[in-house]
Amino acid sequence: MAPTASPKKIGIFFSHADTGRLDGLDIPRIMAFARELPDVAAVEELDPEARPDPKILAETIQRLQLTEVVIAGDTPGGHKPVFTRAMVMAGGDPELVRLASFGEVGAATGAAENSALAAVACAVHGVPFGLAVTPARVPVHPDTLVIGAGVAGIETALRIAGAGHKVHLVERAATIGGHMAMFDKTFPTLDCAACILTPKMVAAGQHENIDILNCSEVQDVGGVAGEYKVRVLRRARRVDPEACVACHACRDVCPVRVPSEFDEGIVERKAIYMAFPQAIPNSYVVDGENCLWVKSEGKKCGACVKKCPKDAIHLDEEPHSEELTVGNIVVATGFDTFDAELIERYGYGKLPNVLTALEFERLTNASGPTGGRIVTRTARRKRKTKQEEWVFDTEAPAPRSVAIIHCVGSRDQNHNPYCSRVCCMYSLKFAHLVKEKLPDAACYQFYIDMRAFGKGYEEFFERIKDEGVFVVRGRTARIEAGTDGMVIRGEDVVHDRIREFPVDMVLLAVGLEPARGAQRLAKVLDIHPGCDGWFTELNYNTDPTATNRGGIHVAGVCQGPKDIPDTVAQASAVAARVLGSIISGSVRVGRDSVSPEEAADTAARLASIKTQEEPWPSEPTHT
Amino acid sequence: MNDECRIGVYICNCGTNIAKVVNAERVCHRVADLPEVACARTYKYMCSNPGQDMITQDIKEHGLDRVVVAACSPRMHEPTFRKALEAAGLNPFMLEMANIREQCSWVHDDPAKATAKAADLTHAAVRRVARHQPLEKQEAPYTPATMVLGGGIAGLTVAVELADAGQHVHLIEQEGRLGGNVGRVDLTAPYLDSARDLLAEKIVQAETNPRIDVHLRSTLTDLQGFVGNFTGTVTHQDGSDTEFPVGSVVVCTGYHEFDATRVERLGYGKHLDVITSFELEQRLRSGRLETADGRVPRYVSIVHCVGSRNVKYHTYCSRVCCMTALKYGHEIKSALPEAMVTDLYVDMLSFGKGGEDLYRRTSELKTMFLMYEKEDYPVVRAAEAGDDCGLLVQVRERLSGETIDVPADLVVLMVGMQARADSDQVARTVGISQDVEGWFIESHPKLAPVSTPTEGVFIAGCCQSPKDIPDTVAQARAAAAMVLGYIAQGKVEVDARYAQIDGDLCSGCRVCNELCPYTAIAYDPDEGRSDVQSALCKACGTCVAACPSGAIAARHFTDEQILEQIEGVLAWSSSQP
Amino acid sequence: MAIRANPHLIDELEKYGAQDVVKCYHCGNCSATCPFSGDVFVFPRKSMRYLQLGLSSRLQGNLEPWLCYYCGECSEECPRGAEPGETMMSMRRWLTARYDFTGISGLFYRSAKAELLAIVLVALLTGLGLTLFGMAQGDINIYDGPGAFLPAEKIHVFDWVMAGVLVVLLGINCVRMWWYTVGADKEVRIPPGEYIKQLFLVPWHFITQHRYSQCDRKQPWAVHLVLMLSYLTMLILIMFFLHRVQHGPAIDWKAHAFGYLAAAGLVGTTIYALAGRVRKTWTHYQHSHETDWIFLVLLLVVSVTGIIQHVLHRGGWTTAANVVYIAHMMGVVPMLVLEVPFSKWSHMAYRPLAMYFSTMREKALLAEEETEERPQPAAQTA
Amino acid sequence: MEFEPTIVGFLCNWCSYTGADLAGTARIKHRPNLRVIRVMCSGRVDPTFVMQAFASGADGVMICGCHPGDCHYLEGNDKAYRRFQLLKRLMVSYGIEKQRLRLEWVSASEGERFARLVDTMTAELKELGPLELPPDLSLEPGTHPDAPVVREVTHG
Repeated sequence: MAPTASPKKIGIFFSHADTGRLDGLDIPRIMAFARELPDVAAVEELDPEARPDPKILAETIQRLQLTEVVIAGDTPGGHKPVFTRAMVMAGGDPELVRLASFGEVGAATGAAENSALAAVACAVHGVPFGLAVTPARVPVHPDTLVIGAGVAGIETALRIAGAGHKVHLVERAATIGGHMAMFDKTFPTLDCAACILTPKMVAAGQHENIDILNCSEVQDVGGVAGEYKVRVLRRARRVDPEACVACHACRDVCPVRVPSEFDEGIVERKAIYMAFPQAIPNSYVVDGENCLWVKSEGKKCGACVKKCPKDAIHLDEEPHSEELTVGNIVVATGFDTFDAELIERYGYGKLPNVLTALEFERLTNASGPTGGRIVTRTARRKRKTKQEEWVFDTEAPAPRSVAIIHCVGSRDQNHNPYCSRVCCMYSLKFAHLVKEKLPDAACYQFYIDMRAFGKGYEEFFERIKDEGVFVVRGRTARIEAGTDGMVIRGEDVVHDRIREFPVDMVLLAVGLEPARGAQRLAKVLDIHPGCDGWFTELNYNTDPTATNRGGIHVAGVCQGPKDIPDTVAQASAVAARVLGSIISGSVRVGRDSVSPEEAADTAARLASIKTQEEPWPSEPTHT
Repeated sequence: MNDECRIGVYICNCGTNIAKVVNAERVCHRVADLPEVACARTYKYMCSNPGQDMITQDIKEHGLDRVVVAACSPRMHEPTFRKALEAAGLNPFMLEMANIREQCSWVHDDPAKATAKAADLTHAAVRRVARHQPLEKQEAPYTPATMVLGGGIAGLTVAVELADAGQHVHLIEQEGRLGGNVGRVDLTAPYLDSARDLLAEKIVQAETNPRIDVHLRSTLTDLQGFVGNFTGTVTHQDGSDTEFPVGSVVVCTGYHEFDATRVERLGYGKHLDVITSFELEQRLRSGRLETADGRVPRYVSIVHCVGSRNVKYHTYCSRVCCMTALKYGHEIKSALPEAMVTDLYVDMLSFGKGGEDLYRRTSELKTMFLMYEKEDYPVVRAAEAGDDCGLLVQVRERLSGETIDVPADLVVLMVGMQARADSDQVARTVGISQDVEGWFIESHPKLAPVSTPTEGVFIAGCCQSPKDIPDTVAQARAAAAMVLGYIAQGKVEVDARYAQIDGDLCSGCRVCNELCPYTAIAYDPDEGRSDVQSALCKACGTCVAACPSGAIAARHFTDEQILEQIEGVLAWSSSQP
Repeated sequence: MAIRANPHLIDELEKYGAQDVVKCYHCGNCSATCPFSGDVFVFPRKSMRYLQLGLSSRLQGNLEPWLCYYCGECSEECPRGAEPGETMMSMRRWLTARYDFTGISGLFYRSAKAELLAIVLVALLTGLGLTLFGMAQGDINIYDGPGAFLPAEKIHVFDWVMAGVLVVLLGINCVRMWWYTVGADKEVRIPPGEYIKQLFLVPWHFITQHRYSQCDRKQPWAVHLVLMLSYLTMLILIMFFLHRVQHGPAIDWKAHAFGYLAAAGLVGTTIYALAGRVRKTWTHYQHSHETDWIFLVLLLVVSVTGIIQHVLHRGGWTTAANVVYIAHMMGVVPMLVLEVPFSKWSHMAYRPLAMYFSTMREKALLAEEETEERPQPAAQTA
Repeated sequence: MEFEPTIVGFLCNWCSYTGADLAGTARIKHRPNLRVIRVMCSGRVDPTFVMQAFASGADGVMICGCHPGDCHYLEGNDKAYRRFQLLKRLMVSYGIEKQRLRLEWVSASEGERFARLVDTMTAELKELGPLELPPDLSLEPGTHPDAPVVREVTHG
């Protein structure tokens, strides 16, 4: 240690945050470790119940003659202001109050306890964690695996492939594109999603460095950082994408009709189908669950095989798994939407004209079932079974009034406590589309807080209001079937009124949830899913795309809800990390491998060579 | 008409997709008679391997020098057939496709008419391909060094990211220190991590990394050249200039905070105890959270959207203020357990990860939230004698419909972000554009959020629009990714399809200079004519169409080629088959 | 004129049981969920707002808490767990304290100790008083008739005196309630005629608790109705038919049938409520304020001692009957003297009055709005 | 036999040509009278192309580009629009009905719209009948010696 004028006396205070995320940590062990560190004069625990009182703390600091204070805990920052004040009251230097934030260094679980120890050591020496804790670099395999081929996955893949490196793009579905392919327009510029995405999809499909593994899922991951061995399950497509020329002969003869996932079930598809005309690979695929031939093990049907002019259909194709070796893995599994049926009072599933956001995206899409006409669902008798079904008929009457309800399943402790970040804006987009296509229709927005935060978003909100959309600040309570259409009841908070009026169509701005299987994937990859199921980034601020494992990155919504621009930015950000590692030929191993002792030594060394002026900038004189 | 050329025409049946409606044989016969056509064939699936082999074979055997494929949309299989040509040692640009599936057989019922149309399209393709020239993909070297403007969190991230990948970076900072606005913040929302530590980490990394040259008190005064081959002139404090050859420039010039004095009602500058968020940060950090006369405040009032979401000042939302305000709620309660915190907001934009949770926890600390109408700012006035507070904030509270006096000893104004005063200067220097609010405009918000119309110039962080630290870092990394993309290739590929100016024909009228959205055309006053910087050209052809003297040619979309095509589609249309 | 926000009101209401009101972010879900909030009275959100901002003056004039019967749906659907139902409950407690001119009510609600102490005190006094009085009167072994230890006729005089005192106390509080909620309000003028026309509402709602029956859930209303009617029956029997229920040993079925039914009703409902609060069966049983427990326990004690005393009396164990009677009265007197004017029971007056006032208020407001017709949502929100 | 007009269509590569392809993949039937010529951007369409098309026998010309604001090249479609206005006046001066030239915005997802446009224009031209060329334009193919010079209105 560099000799200092007055003897250093450091006090360490452990705070139990209300989050309860520290349960996994062995606090006594950490405290014991802290006592052994140089210049540590006192190690105390703060009362989790009471809010610390500055006067008492000041007395403590004086009693123990502390010159420096370290607050350790899950989110110790919550106590920094009071300690800083106490320090001043005790005549100390406020700059010498430091944090050892376990949450920040991902030490929420027992597995990462070493990070917690290291964090304490770094704080004691006054050296930022990131400087002292630098996991070793290991050689990296130049290939990359991208899991999930939505806009995030495609963007990352294109960036890396564009730089001349191999990318395996694994997608669960039969086509790449993800949710964005389903959208009609994108906010706030209102340019069509297809125009933006399809070129990217085609580029990805034709890129010699991108190997698309559709109908595939990552089964398990072995190996070590820098060289992961990934086993990918390739489910049977039953149609050879190379041979298929996307003529629809097979589709026409297929007798099975099932709701189309791509169209959110508002139209039907066959058991042999192509999700949408621009699907990549541009080839048909057989849905094994519903194909008669597959279900009857070859006893029934098989009409498509006979019809196919290119003999591209092999109904007997078996799934197989493939072994890949990659240096970096990018997780871009995106999201699924909240199941609106969980909120009974909105009547989704019972009232035919209560639609979810994605259903409306399909309905209003120029390539959707009604060619983009916004119509109400009408009843129709099924030809065969004679039973009634509700369908979107191009000739059906357009809704005279549309209500859009925000925060469905979001910001609600009974469902998802978090904000889904995109709903406000896409709701405004919907309002615009309604007004554009049905100028006479009344359109209502029921919102809690209008979160128009991005570039041009607030302006878009103003524009929507100018277009004559009624924005009601208040959450709708219930939707019930009325004499003609439905009756919606909600409070108009700012006008202190209950609004109860008939509407023809209700759009539920359903929130986002981690994609199905994200938890499983987290286990397979051994990365942390956060409390809400979104993958935990290595550092909220400085490392929003890395994870606790070296060479494994997260991109896009699977890390937390975000809109397309932010997703694309993050996706490219990941590419930077991957390319960086490939170019430099090495990748850092995960932070779970931190050795606290090592970290302590490094911190001590850095502290001693640290220049006299404080490492962080002081308050600027300008502005 | 070029009679020397030997063209092979291949008409695809695409199973029955084309043949069902279009009589491929007939089309084949008609084009076969054309003088420049050496051979014409039909096949079930041209795209299939046998189909492609057929082409390569013919090229070798019949010595074809040009190929027409009448099949599906070029958007689908042009790359496929270009490969086939290359395989046979032909320049890939000697191919032309006629789209007789998507735009013919699939959309028409009448076989006769469809066949006629298919023939026209194929004929046009033949006429066009006859005028094709072999084109070579152009390449320019890429200088691996990168220039980063601005030493804030965005700039630091870009620099460290690139340096970690082993690349050289020139980090240009106007001020005498690195860190930018984050350096004025103590804790970050929502987890109250130490902003000082995260910044210290980056700064030390930047200062100690030999690959990063930090130039403090310096500004970029001139930028010449094009992607991969820029020369940036940096002027230092002492007036001296240095020139740096760089491949790319990343602009991370950040923001200024809104000047709160502009909103009179809030009394900033009038009442000493009305302070800005940055001033509060300073007081929190120095452990002296006191009023001007050194009292411990009992009531602290936070006002959101100061200068934001307001037509008079800035229409946009500054994106970070709400979260920061909630963070202050916590910090103030921590420093002053006795104090009552009131929070005057318009909409609570706690949207990020952990945001809603922070909002909930702040409410549970008994922060009093009052909602005011957008643009209807509260009025701050001195309290009457005998009041237990120094100031009163009068607000028309929307959730109760009442006009409320909020007691306050300290009023904190959440000042929004605005474009830096000198941003237009930066924009001019590096050749990028700004929106009405002065933020730099990205090429495309979704396709290319960090690129600009000037290739090789990227923007990241708050200079593009307000954003919080994670989003800034993500964008900075995205910019780094773009740069690394170039570096990985070591060269910039210039699309073979670009505009060329015939110096002899150019009258120097400079119409094209103004038109080019990529400023790829420069006027050379000495020569008295304009010239296209091929590396910058995106081959839209707007200039070509505009050139009054027809001096500009769009390679692979030349006037001749298109005129031939026009001739071609019309030649037979008068005579119905 | 601006009203001064008072950040401390929340702390005060916490003592009355409002724990989670700070969590509310005013999505308006509760108000829209409540079948009772309509054109004029929109609640509970608005009341919660007054509380959050500490607008005591507004809250004091607020009739809404009395219009809520705590079916609990709002609390169940609240996205923030702000417990609107419980908050309304606490506001009723707070209002009760506000209406009470003596300030005793507030004291009781804020500290259970104080209330318990008072109860014990009054109980002891009653016990002592009755014993001494009995001693002076006659023989502890004689229940009634000549030389009875506590002759019914004489006790009955006490009953009437006590009743009178209670009516006066409660009456004054009711007037205060009127003043806060209707009288002081200059904006809404209620024509005097209305007071007569709507007066019937008070007994009507008192007897039927009609509004309570309008809740989506009927059971809580049923339970409450039984409890109330049983209690009322007892009151009437004792006040007006004492001679028929007192004299024995023969059982006068015409009177006693009512008595037994009422007794059963009281014990049944009280136990149901207690069990419910222990097991937190209903949303409105989730949170229990001290006063809720005291009230129920007291009621149970009174009912049970009453029954025992009756059995002993009819069984001819006169001495025991007299002793238990004193015990019984030690429960009855504090219950009536303390609970009726100052605590939970006062709502038997406030609720029907609230119905009465609110109906008149609503009519008046709507009448006003007829004149300056109400703006449409479009006009307001666009 | 009935007159079948021939229309030359200049479609921008990024939106309109893709939209036309979508019409195909979605099998949206329309009139076979359009002959499509692919250009990188509607801004590329040189007035001489249009005049040439008329000169060599087209009865109509349709230029399709990205919707305003969507242009792949930022503002090419704006340029096209301004030229289109000039062209119209020019055509009229040559005695060509202005209905014979159309500028339409077709996005990559508007296959349906594209098909309907072709139908409507075909129908209109049938009404109008074959194009009677003014003598001074009916020269042999190739650019006209005194072909009109259309001055570009520079941006801003």
